[in-house]
Amino acid sequence: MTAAALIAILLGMVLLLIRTLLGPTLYDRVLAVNSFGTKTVLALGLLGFVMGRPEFLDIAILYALINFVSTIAILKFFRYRSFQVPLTGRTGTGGQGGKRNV
Amino acid sequence: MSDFIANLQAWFEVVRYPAGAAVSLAGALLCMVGTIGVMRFPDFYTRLHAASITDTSGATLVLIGMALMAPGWLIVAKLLTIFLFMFFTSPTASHAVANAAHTAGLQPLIGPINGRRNREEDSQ
Amino acid sequence: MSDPVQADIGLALVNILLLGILFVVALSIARIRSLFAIVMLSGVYSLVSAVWYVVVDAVDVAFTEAAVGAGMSTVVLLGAMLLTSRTVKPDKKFARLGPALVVIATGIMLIYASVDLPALGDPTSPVNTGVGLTYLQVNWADTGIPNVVTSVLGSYRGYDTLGETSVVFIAGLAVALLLGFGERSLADSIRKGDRLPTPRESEPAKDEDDAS
Amino acid sequence: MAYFLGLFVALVAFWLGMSGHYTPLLLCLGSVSVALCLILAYRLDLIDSEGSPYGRMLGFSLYFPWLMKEIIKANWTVIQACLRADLDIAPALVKVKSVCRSDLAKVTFANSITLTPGTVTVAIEGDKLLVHGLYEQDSQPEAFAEMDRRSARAIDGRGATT
Repeated sequence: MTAAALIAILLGMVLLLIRTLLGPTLYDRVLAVNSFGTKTVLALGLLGFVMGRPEFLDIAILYALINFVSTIAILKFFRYRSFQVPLTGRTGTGGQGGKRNV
Repeated sequence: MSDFIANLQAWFEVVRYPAGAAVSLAGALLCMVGTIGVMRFPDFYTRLHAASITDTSGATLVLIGMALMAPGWLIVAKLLTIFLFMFFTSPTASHAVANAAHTAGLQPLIGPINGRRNREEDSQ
Repeated sequence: MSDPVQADIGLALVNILLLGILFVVALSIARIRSLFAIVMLSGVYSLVSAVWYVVVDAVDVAFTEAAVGAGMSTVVLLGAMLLTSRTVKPDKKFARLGPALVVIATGIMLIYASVDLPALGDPTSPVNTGVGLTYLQVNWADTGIPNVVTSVLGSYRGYDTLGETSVVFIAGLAVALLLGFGERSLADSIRKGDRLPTPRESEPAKDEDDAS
Repeated sequence: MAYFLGLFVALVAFWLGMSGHYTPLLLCLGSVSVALCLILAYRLDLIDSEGSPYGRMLGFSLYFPWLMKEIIKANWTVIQACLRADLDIAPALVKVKSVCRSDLAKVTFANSITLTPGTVTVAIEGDKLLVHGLYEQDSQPEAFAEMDRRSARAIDGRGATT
């Protein structure tokens, strides 16, 4: 049954892969890859249990960390075209976006 | 009384593998539901909502299932670390993606969408 | 645990799925024109390949792949993207024929060679009978480190590892210096306390044609 | 100093929880790594109320179960939306005014909104949040009032809401 759960997660990864390929916008891809990373963390954990060696969870922790950092790095890159901009000390995260009326 | 507790422990030992596997499977199926939503929904912002199912209920259920199957407390501690980390970072990542898309001027679809995709431009 | 036969079928299915995903991703990386999609897909590739390394019991490699492939290389590739255009030029129709032939020939040779490989975890294979077994036996008494690979890298081959690490560090430093990671004037203007430049409005939200 | 101690305890707990091997040599290596982390955190100016937020632990632990309940309720709605055949959704963008005062309370509120499926905080400006919701009727500003009040109480303390 654990293996079935693992396979269900892998099938979900396949679906997300299709979304990554289709796009259509850049942000869809970032979203899909971020979600893919979350699923990879879960898959790694389950894999440890399927193989009877749950000590492998360390890698899952590492992935949870790296997934977050790389998502933020990608978005920062696309917003400022640079990695050198500090993220703190800005006024308001919304930029001019908040002014847009609904 | 201690007899009862010992019985309870024995029962828990028997039941925790199947129960953990079942909970994991349920979480994995929820993850799949989330990805089906990511495939089906019409625009980026709505897809974000579908993806957050995976991050919250799907991941939580899978981690609970793994904790039920865990052979020792160390594993449970690691699972708890993963849970806490996901709990704090996944909304931040979602917000970062949404904010980046919004700042770049990606307009969301607004208003009822019933099968056919009628696009209503928001009044800017 | 569920019974071993069931677990074996499950693992076989997992193997097939993972390798299938890897194949599709690699094929898409070769076909897609949008560079950003390629960077994202290479991140996906290293995620999946790390999972597969865990399946074949190479946990240390998976750890490295996680840190370098999914984290660092994505960032470095994005930095490289900054210096070039956003899409690949479409190439001539038969320009890929030669490389494709080379790749197919290499693949056939590798598959032919893989027939002679010992089975996974075979106790009579040369890897498991020679000096490797000795290290497994004396490792704990010698170093007291529970992970054998760590003890070999950090203790038996300590100077070697030090040299390797220095080389990798210098290479990373050189890449960072070459790429610059962004426009210097931008970083300077922020350091001086000017207001942040607004994100480019002209930037199209859709990335260009990647249908292929 | 209290923050320093808090961070120290957290790091030690993390190391012990991750390791599982408690020989003298490894414990020495672990304490060296903890000390390195503390020095790094000090050099990066991270040892402050946000680096080790244990003062709010109580308020947050009261807020957490309520948030979980909300997340489960919202999950059910979105799961139905994902699986329904006719894709019956009505996305909306709304502006929500928050009563939270400190930055941390605002972050808690915004993250709670994002964490509940079906609503995502798109932007924060001052005390106004721009929220994208999957259903128009579920994402009116009134719907977030209770979450706002509770996160303000959890982080800013009891005197924050009047």
